[in-house]
Amino acid sequence: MDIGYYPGCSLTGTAKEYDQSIRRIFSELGVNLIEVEDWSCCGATSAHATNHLLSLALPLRNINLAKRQGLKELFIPCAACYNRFVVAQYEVNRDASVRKEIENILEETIEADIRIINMIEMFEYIGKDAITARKRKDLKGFKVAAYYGCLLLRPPAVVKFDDPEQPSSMEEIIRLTGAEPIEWSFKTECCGASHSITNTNIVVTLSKRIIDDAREMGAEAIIVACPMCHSNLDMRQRNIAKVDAQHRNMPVLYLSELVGISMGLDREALGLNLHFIDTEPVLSRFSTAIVTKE
Amino acid sequence: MGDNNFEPKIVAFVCNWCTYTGADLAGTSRMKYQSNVRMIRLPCTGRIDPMFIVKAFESGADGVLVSGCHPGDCHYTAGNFHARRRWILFRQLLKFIGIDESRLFFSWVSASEGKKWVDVINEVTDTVRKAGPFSDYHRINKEYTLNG
Amino acid sequence: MSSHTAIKSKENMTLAEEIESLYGIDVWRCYQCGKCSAGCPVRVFMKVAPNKVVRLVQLGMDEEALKSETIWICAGCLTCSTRCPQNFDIAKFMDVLKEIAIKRGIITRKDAMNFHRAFLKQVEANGKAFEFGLIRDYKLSTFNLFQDMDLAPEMFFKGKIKLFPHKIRNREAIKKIFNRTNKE
Amino acid sequence: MMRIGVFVCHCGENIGKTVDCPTVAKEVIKLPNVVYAIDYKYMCSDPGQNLIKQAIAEHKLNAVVVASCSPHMHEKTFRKAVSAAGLNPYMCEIANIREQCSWVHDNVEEATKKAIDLIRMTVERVKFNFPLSEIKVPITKKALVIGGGIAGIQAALDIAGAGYKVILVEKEPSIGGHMSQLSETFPTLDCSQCILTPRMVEVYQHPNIKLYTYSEVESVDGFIGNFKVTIRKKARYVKEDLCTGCGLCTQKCPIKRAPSEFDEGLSNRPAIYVPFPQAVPNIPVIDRTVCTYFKTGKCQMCKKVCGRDAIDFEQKDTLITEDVGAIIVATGYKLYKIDKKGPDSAVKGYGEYGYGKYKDVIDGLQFERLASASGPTAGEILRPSDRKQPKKVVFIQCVGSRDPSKGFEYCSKICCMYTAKHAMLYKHKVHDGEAYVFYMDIRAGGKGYEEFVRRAIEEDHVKYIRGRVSKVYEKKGKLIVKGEDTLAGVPVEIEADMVVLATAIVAQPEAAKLAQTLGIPYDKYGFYAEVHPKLRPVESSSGGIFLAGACQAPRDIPESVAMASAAASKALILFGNENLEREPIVAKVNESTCVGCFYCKKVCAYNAIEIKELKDKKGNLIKVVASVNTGLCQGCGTCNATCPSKSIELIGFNDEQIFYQIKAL
Repeated sequence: MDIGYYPGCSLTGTAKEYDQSIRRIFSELGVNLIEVEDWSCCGATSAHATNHLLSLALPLRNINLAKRQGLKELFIPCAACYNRFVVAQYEVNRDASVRKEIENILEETIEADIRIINMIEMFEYIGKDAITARKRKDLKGFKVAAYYGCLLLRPPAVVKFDDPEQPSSMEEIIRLTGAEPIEWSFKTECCGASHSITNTNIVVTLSKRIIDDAREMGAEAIIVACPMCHSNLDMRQRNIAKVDAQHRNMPVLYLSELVGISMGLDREALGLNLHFIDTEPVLSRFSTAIVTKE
Repeated sequence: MGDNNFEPKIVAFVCNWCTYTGADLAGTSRMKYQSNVRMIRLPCTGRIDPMFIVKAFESGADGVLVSGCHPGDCHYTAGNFHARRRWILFRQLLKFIGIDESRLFFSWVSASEGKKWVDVINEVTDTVRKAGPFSDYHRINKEYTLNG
Repeated sequence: MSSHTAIKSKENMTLAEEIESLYGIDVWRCYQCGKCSAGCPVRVFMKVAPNKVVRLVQLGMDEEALKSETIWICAGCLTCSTRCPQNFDIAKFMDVLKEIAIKRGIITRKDAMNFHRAFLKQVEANGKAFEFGLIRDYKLSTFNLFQDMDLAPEMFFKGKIKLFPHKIRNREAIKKIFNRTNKE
Repeated sequence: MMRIGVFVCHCGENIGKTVDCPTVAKEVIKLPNVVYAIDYKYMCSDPGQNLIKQAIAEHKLNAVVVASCSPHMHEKTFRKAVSAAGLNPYMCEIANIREQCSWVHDNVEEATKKAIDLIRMTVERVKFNFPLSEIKVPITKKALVIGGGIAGIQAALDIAGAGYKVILVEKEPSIGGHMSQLSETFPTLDCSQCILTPRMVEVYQHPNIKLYTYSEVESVDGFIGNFKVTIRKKARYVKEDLCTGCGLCTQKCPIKRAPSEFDEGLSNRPAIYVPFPQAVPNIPVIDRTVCTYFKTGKCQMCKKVCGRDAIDFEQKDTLITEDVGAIIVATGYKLYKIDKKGPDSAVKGYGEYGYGKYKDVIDGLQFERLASASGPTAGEILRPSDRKQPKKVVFIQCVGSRDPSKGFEYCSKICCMYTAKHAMLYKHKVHDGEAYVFYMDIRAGGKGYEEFVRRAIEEDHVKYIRGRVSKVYEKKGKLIVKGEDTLAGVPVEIEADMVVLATAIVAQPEAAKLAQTLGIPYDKYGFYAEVHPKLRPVESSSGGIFLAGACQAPRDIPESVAMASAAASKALILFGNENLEREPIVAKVNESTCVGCFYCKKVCAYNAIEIKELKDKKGNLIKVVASVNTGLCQGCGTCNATCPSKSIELIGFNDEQIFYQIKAL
């Protein structure tokens, strides 16, 4: 199965384990990820916070590249990029004058009918049976908190994905691995997103509340599908520990890593060694044997 | 273009419940408007047969106004809605016959809009006065034999 | 005060009129229920609640609205827009206010602006975000060189931060996009 | 040969000042067929009317044009005068030379010219008038009331009290409606059941009221004064004539855990049940979706214990037809249930409040049951999850109301009041408890209402916080309510033990279906539309069908009762006549030219066009034609304008009349 792939900037840098685990599990699942040729940045928060047109033009350039490459679906694992793409597509499809304006900027017509797929949808797309069929290890007893963050679900009228307040699609994927999603209250609460660098105290406050609730409700790890969420929740635990002496580490895993573990894949190959918070304490019990190695 | 002293004849087809009452209100409020309009009261704009309008032009009208209740406000639930649907077809017919459709006016005037009625009449009268007399009716008379 | 008055030249527009005509955001939809502020995850970091910023614009207190730090503290999480009973896109409203504030040179939170500038500078130059360059530029701009210094070496050794940017081939296209979207 | 008289009124100075009335009279007498014309100071006065009467006699007039004020003013007066002189009243027409001439123009010459034109046009029109007589329709003096809540009960009792028969149809097993579920009522805090139960019993015992419970209106035919109604009486599986209501069957039923509708799911009931102890009639029904016998074919416990052999598992739905002259619709409302909604649902639910996820997040009616002495907790305020007394309760108003994004744009009207009542009842029962109310505006515009809300705040110290809540979530056994006090401009978080949502009042889910059965309009929310929001608030646009209570819009009890009595009086006004008389302005079909295309039927908003089969003497079908039901036709004339073969005409406004009026321009 061929499918278009837009990794986005984070996955080539701070979130390279996300990219690594995705490539690893999808090759295992027989999915051929075709990277968009010469793709560029979506503009992220900085574009949409300061320049509306720029925030539309940058993702649409990539959509056009993908279309020209003959791609019909575009898998975007980064929730932030996913959101910018979906919003840009929505805006030009809704408003002809905006479309015209962007077409003038790009000097090309826009064909914004490509199907954009996020991480969870990707698993739904290739089929739950396919994932179950490749399962080598049952992660039974592994209690995890599914964390959606903001950008997979909002704005609901645009992304049209799951219930914006009580989502459940990530839990369904998690259950396929045998892991047990807990019920908790912060799955859609914001982690502070782009304030990571400018306003670290905001991120620390918000991330701490999320991690605390997950722990209180019995989670051993938090599962995410967004590199921004990951870096805020994983990396910023160092900062949390500085303000909260009681803080105990909470591993944060990408959904693709979790699926990879249930497939019995090598943890280093999945990039788990690249996390700031050691995942071994919660994963060692599932690692008696490595089934496949590249 | 037209003769300076030209006073147009305007026929207004109005519904009994909204516009006719609104025009009465203009009267009870002693508002003033130009005297060129002749009203024909019907129960509902839904009753207006497009042929009435052709007949009006044929009988010497220089402009025709159709006015009824606001959409959704019809005394008869949906008469004005059906009327509006008919106009879409009727405009084509008018063009075909050769009546300048710019001499046909539509408005919504409710029972409480005396002032709006005054404005509508003055505007229609001024517009038609500017357009000059409608003389094509002789030709229409010749080419089409109308009922009555 | 109404935004539905006759067309005015842009200079004479109130902020409410400007954001309606240019961005299609009608501030009169907001009936000040406060649900946006109630659910805002960064509300405690703000002096002026998000709903009050909308109120300021409704009242024509444009400068007060543009000067509020609130618009810069907004994390863009969209919780407010998602829950707004009046379908008022308050997150977009915050973005638009930032955009206008930048145009008018009213930037109350230099840190946030410097971050965005540093980020976009990298994108403009390379076509992609370049974290090392971003952090370098941002740190230089804030003179806060030592923040997060403890994290950097680990990032570097984990291969998460590269010292040199990865540049895309067609950087001309990106330049063009930046130039054309930056006019005015 | 037409002999027309024209009577020009000066209306004192009102017309005479701008219209030269004597000149008008002199001019119009020159018109063909006008044999008499006169002007007079006040045509509507007694001498003026006598002038008309005399002229009719002296000049053998067979048509009259009165040039005077608007027909909306004095058309009836002059038609009566003409009638008194022996002429058919419909041979009199009015030319409006006051409101639409003398009052709106200043120039005497122009106004006079216009008056002459208007009279000439009217004269031409009246030539094609013909005598008409009022349409008489007999009236069945019996009413149907749909819905047995407080509105239906009130309407039924009023009509029955006036001596007319009433059929009362209720779809639930008992009458009483939502009011029977309430604990106390605002603003007086009197016990709801105490004031309602006597009315329910009165309905049951009234000789003029025939009660069909567990029944629904299946179809309605006919028109004002002459409706034929089919009622589906659903199978109860209990013979009503044999059952004594002893209750043994309900006690012995082995199924005990079906959620009670009456207690809004806060308690359970058996498979064979009476909804509540004071139910009227006190006859149980079997819920076949949970009954063991219906599911497995075994059990029959109720049948075994019934001493009267009243259980009948074979019972079928029965259809009953009734003839009635008037219908009162009082089908009430539903409370918006805010469980998770499907993605396609128009209403998106309120996942952020956790209703359906957290047991202690309940809605207003559930709180009523908790507070009610007859409820699952015998009136003690105990939260559903652990039956502990909540020490901090948060009430959230406007859930689903005033919310075009997720719910409904309208204000549900009663929530401000019942929330104040709930908070007050809570404080009366839990003295050391704290009550918070999140509101946007307080709408307390009723007698004693504002005082009631102030009492809650000032005497019972209910804390009112202005702002909408954004989220409710559970933490350590508490419900965290996240809000903003928009007056203070500060965020607020309350750790509550229970949360009560004042959810929107919505139309019954089947409201649109019933409206189509009845042929009455409804708004986009499913509330039934009144003809005029101010002056005809309880009449539907279909003659003889009246509205009462919350089926028309969110209504509280006093309003529902007032509407019910108003609707009853409308029915009684109808019943006060032997026949229905109405203007003969109706459509009429020319059967010889009608081709049966039924465009008229498509455009008729009143379902007044029927399909008529024309047969020869042997009974062979010749053709199908349209036929007008004059009881239903309201005389809009849309059919006349639509008919491609000009085979249907609106009497009084037919094509000839209007064509000649135009021609006289």
